[in-house]
Amino acid sequence: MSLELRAVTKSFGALIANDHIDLKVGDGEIHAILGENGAGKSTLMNVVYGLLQPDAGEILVDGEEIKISGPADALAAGIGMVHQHFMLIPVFTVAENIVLGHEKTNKFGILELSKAKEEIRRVSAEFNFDVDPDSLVETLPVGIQQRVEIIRALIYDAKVLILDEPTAVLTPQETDELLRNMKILRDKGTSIVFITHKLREVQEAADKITVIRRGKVVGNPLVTASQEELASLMVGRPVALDVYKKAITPGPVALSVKNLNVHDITGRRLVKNVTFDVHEGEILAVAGVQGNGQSELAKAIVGLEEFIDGSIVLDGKDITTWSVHDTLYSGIAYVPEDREHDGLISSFSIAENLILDTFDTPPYAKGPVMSPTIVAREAEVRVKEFDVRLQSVQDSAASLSGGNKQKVVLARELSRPVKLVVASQPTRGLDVGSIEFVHQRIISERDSGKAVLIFSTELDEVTDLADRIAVMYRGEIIAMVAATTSREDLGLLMAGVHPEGTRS
Amino acid sequence: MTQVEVLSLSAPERRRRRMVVMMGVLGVFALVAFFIIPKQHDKATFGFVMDKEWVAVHEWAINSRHGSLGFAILAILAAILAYFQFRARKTIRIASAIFGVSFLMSFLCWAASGKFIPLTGLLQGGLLLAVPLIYGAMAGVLCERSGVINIAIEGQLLAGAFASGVLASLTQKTWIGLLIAPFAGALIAYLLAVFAIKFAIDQVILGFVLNVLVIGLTDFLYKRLLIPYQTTWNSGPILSPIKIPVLWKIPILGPIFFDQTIIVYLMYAIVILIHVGLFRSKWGLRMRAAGEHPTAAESVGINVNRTRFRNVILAGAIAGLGGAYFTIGAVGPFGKEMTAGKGFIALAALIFGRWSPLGAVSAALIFGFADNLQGVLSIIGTAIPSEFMLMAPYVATIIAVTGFVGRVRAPAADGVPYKRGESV
Amino acid sequence: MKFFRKAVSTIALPGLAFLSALFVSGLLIAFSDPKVLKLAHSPFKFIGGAFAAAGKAYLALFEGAIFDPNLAHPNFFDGFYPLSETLVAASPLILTGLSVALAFRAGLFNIGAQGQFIFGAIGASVVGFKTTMPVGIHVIAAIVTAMVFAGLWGGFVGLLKAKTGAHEVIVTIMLNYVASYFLLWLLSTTPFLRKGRQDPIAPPVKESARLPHLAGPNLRVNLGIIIALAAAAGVWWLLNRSTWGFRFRAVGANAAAARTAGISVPLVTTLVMAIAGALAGLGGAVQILGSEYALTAGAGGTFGFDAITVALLGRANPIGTVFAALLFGGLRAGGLTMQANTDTPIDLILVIQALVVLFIAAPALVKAVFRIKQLKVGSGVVSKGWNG
Amino acid sequence: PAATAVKACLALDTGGVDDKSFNAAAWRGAQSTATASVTVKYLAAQSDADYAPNIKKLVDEKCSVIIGVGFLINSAIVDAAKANPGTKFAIVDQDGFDHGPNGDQYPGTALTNLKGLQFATNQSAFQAGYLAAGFSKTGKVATYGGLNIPPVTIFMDGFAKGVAYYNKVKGKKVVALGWDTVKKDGTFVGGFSDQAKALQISKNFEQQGADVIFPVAGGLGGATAGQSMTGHKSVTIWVDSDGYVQAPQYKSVLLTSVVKGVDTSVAGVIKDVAKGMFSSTGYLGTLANKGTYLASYHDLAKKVAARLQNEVRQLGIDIKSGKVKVS
Ligand SMILES: Nc1ncnc2c1ncn2[C@@H]1O[C@H](COP(=O)(O)OP(=O)(O)OP(=O)(O)O)[C@@H](O)[C@H]1O
Ligand SMILES: Nc1ncnc2c1ncn2[C@@H]1O[C@H](COP(=O)(O)OP(=O)(O)OP(=O)(O)O)[C@@H](O)[C@H]1O
Ligand SMILES: [Mg+2]
Ligand SMILES: [Mg+2]
Repeated sequence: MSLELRAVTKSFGALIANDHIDLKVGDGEIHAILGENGAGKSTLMNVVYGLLQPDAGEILVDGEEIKISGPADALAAGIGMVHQHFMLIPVFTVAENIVLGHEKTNKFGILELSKAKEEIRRVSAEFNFDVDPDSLVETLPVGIQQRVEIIRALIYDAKVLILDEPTAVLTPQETDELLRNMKILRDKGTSIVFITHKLREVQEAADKITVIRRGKVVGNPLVTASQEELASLMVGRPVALDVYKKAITPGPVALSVKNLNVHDITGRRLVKNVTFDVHEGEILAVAGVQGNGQSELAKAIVGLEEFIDGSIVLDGKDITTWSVHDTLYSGIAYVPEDREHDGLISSFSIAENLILDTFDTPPYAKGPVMSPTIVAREAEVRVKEFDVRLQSVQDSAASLSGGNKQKVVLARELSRPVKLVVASQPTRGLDVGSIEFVHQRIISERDSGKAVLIFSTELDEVTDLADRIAVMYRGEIIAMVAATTSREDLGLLMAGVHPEGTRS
Repeated sequence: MTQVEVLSLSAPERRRRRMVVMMGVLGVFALVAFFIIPKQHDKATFGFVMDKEWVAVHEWAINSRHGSLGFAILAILAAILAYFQFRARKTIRIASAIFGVSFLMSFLCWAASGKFIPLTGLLQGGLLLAVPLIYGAMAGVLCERSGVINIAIEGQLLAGAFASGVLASLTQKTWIGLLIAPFAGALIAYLLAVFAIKFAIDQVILGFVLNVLVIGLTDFLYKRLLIPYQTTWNSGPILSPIKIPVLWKIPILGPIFFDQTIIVYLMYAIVILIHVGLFRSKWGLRMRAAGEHPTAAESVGINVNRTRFRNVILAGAIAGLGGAYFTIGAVGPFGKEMTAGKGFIALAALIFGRWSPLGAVSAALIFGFADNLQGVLSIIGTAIPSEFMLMAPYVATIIAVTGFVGRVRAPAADGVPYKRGESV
Repeated sequence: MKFFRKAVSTIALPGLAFLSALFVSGLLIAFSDPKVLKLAHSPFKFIGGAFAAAGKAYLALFEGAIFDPNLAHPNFFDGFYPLSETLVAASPLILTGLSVALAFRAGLFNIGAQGQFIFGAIGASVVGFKTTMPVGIHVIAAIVTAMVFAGLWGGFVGLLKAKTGAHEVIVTIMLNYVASYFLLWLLSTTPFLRKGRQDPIAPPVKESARLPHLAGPNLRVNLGIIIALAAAAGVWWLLNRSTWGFRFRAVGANAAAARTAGISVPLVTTLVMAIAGALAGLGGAVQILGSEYALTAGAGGTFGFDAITVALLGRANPIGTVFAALLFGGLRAGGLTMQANTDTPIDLILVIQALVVLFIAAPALVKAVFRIKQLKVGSGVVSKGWNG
Repeated sequence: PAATAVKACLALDTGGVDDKSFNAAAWRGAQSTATASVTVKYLAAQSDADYAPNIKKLVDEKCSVIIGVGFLINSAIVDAAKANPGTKFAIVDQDGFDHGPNGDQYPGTALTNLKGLQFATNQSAFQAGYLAAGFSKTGKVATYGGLNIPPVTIFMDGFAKGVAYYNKVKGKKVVALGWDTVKKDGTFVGGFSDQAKALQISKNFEQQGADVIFPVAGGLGGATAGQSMTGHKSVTIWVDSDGYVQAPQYKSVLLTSVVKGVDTSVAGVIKDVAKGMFSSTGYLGTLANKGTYLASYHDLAKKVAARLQNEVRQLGIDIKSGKVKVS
């Protein structure tokens, strides 16, 4: 089935998110859409899926114009979508989520889930997904949640499948798996719209490419185009994709973690006996598949985990039992993994978000009295420095696109005088231009003698940034390896397998 | 226990541990307060028979000290049993049930020293006082599970009470009152739905305003119509209790549950239907989806606002039916503001019960029982001032919420209007 | 042009809302008036009668809330007696409204202003009639006691929530009942009984503890309104210009992010409820020391419940709350005159109040009724549901 | 000579004109005086804060006499009476004395334009208690109130003491449930609107074996009478007014009523004003002046033994003469 958009336009107030966009997705092709953060990709797809109503333009399926006034129409037309922000109900089981909207019931109106569960198991097996239809969605790692979304689209026989940044939360293995599955689907005749910021994936899977910049289509490069070409087309300027890192000698130990255990409220031990040091002027990257205890380890260091034992020493001070406030003030910058939920207050202004953990210190406050003028003035400086794209620092953080939100968090955390930077998934969901910027910032922190602890599921990021790499698997650090370790070996370690010569 | 062991308790296990500790403390308290300290003792008499049940154990008399001691020991044993079950990582339901009954009996033996307590009647009364709360809470479940906050339960109950009282009076037929009550509740709910869903007014303001509106209108009509023309407009009949064959003869349980009016039987049905429907039916799945994550629901083709609209109206109908309890189900004529804040207690029961039907029912029953118990105790006489006795059900609710329930989570999108095409 | 638009949406919408409410209420008034209904046989007379009845009622509303020409001679100034009454009715409402609004901004739903108000009234009354102090100090002591009593009562709710997670809505609903029964009991104890009497009315507070009148002995308007306005300014400053307000708002807007940024959510919860309690208690003090003087079982009135509507109508912001409370105060004061001067029953006044609130709270409704397309309306939603 | 127009105005308390208790009775009394030259009106209050403004409105309207209904209105009435010596005032359920600015001067000073209307309802309630004790087959009778406040508990206290007096005279052990004369506390609904609760309290009394119930809770009495009608286990004694007239739907179960003559006394004040005979001397309604009395047994008369009827009548005479002390 083919999908065609003609002059689709959508604006939010003064902002034109989609400006006369034309797009043609042929039968059985994987069509990649590239663009900076905030370029309007998700908006466009939400219009196609009926979640947003376009201001103007036409949508054609198999050459015929159709009216999509809601997702129901899109589904009926054979359009399925896996959203950037998952459309799953956390308190439902996988099966309940999948049958929702297409429920089968017995004659008493009671749900019949057995058929659906069977289907889920079948599709899950076919694509090697390992999804249990009875598990509660909120307990699943994001990677699995994503598979649930894909299963849903497949079960309902989408002829056009829209995938909005599906790989942002996947591990390398999972990503490879997904790309392989996409090709299988394409070969069966499904058309796929594929949005991603990872150029490698585009080159590997896409048949056609459309690049969007500031709401307009700026080109349809060939899939043979180099990553540099694609990147500069997206951003509108040349981008350096390789990270330049000068060698420096690490200083004394800044952070020392010993025998750290973290439990969750249900008593499960998520971090097991973890011991490691981070030196000044060193980047330690913790690699691992999502859900192996990295998030909890990061939170434990900052003081956000309630049930911990072991010891965490920063600069000679035992901060194990300190409150979050005290650890942050003792010199830790913390970039949380979930910026929407933990990193920002979306109804607060951008300026206020930039002082979320420094609001009660000079120059923002004298005693209990805050100074809005100074807050705004400093905000202007920060957003310039970190190249945050916005209309006004007094706008709410909710108005920012994903990439710019992350820049706000980084701008806040990296402009404090600290000894240690703890960053979880610092570039998740960012476009190439922003990644370049963030990586440079992190390296300059290290160069200025700070200790940096990065948690990332992104192998490229890990190898690009790290001076040393720790690999976490099921709550334990199973290996501490050199930065030169190969992608393949890291991949194996992350799966819990020790390749030759990596045992530490 | 070492620290690590403590840490590895799951949330339900933590709650269980808290309950075991509470049981132990309360068991010892019972022993001290009801046996050791009191010096006087007399015969405590308990009555069981309400009607012609099968086994006619009419009365049971026991020396109050013996009774308090015996039941306190039983309570402590139950606490010990609970501890071992907790250690063995089993549920402690049975032990806590035994504990609850024993503690209560230990208390009652002390309180009824030289007095008579009709035990069956005490429980039956507790159930009856809970009836409007349960209806109100069920209305809350439907409304809030679908995403609309229902502060207007009070108004819906009152509207139901008014309509059923007046119509039953005009026609002198209870069934007409019963029939009309849901419509009155639904009418208020319709206003709630139109303003909350279509015009996206703040649902909390709306709820309060609707309550004031219903109170104002019914007060006005009461004064202008029901008082002057009392014999035609406000002399409604009362539903007679229906004995369910066989079941009503079961000792104790029979009179409590199966010798009731149709309103109570409908309540059983509604609770069961909502409980099953909410978690196991298409209707419930869609309702919960609309209340948890409307965009996700919309993204699979569900019309969120229509789903909400229908469930809000249905909720109002249920509350309206519950309102009929006040008039045709209890006293007949309508009385000014006769719901007396029950809608707000129902709201609290809803939250207390974590927005689940059975949870809300338990909360309402606890409240109803505590309320009736204080009433009975004030009749047989206590040393506590009546004002403090009247506080008892409210205080009991606070203790239960803080001691046994803890943090609750509302449906994620409860109270958030949904406008399609505006948010993703 | 932009200015014009803004002016239209800030003035026109509430204005139209008010007119709509008056129209609907006018129908009610007309149809509830037996004299008008008697005219039903002749449509013209009927419509005329309806207009006359509604007009008379609204004139009374105005005369009861703002200015009454009948009272204006010999002394013109006395014509403002109704305005003074409006301010007297509004003062405690401003304070309880601020209590609810502040809690709202911190993500807490304070249904307990009623109970907190009662404890404030108790505190003010006890100090007011039991103790003897110099003028000035006595008032301050009574007010401080009221705020401490009510602050503890409110803070207790916050503490319970912080420590056990008990939902503040349940706890405050229950505590309201507890507070009113406690008050009833207190009023039956010897220290609270007037000499020789058994009625549940405490002795009146001494002259030295009363809030001074602002406009002579004939008008009841007193320092309470100044205290209320100062409190509104204080809450505005606290929320918008202080570090504590930043913490409160952060927790209210996104508790997870606030926690991640090192803000102690339990501390904020407890503190906010304590401050909210103190504000409502201040309302109780103003009521007792400013206009009622003696504590009765019904001293709480419905100030705590109206406060919720007032706060939300004021969009949970201190300035809006002041205006909403003034509106309510005007409706209350005017409502009494409406009852006195026309045959409008007092219950209908409740209905009219509800309608006014409904229309004002629903910009979208007014837009739909008047088919105004181009006006941009804000969302009608202030509260954030049970999860804060 | 043409009578000068009299405007009689009532300031009601928050119970409102439809409280089926003293507010309703006062308004009934006032309406009964309405003639061509006497107009009557009332203002109801939504909260305690409304009393003073309402009374000021009545003063501004130049009412000839303003009657405050309910003890809560006392201080507002006293203040108004002091400020408006030209207007006549009366207050129900209070002495109407000026107790000084701090309210602690006892006895207070009488005001020449303010009349207190009080009722020794314990006298008739005492008779009712005696009657109930004599009428009871089970040896248990009961009373309950809306709130623990004097205008309510004075009935309950008189009732319980009447039962005790019966026991003393007859050497019986009839139990009066719901009021403890020593602790001065008992069973209360907690307000005047919760019908379901009142019903449940009545059922609880019946389960304790009470067969005569005396509710002192305004309109809530209907709940008890309704239970008497459906349960056939008890009879009800009505309060405030003659229930046989005011709540005829329950007449088959009303043993009698303990009448508080708010209506007649209010009517009396208005008529005095109309005749120019207003006096500020306080009024105390007693059995002697029919300001309170036990109503007729009406339909249940044949169920009350003639001897008991005679004893109750004699008891009334003895109370009037002071031979029997009721408190
Ligand atoms: N509901 C909305 N209201 C207002 N502005 C919006 C809304 N949704 C998106 N925008 C704005 O529209 C622009 C396009 O956003 P969109 O989410 O489509 O970007 P994107 O290309 O998907 O970016 P990313 O790669 O970060 O996901 C952004 O500037 C964003 O801030
Ligand atoms: N005044 C009303 N009376 C009855 N039902 C109403 C009313 N207004 C809205 N509804 C119900 O609420 C639902 C949502 O209304 P609305 O018109 O805002 O949604 P919509 O997106 O246009 O829905 P639809 O898909 O039906 O066109 C409607 O489908 C209808 O069932
Ligand atoms: Mg996007
Ligand atoms: Mg439509």
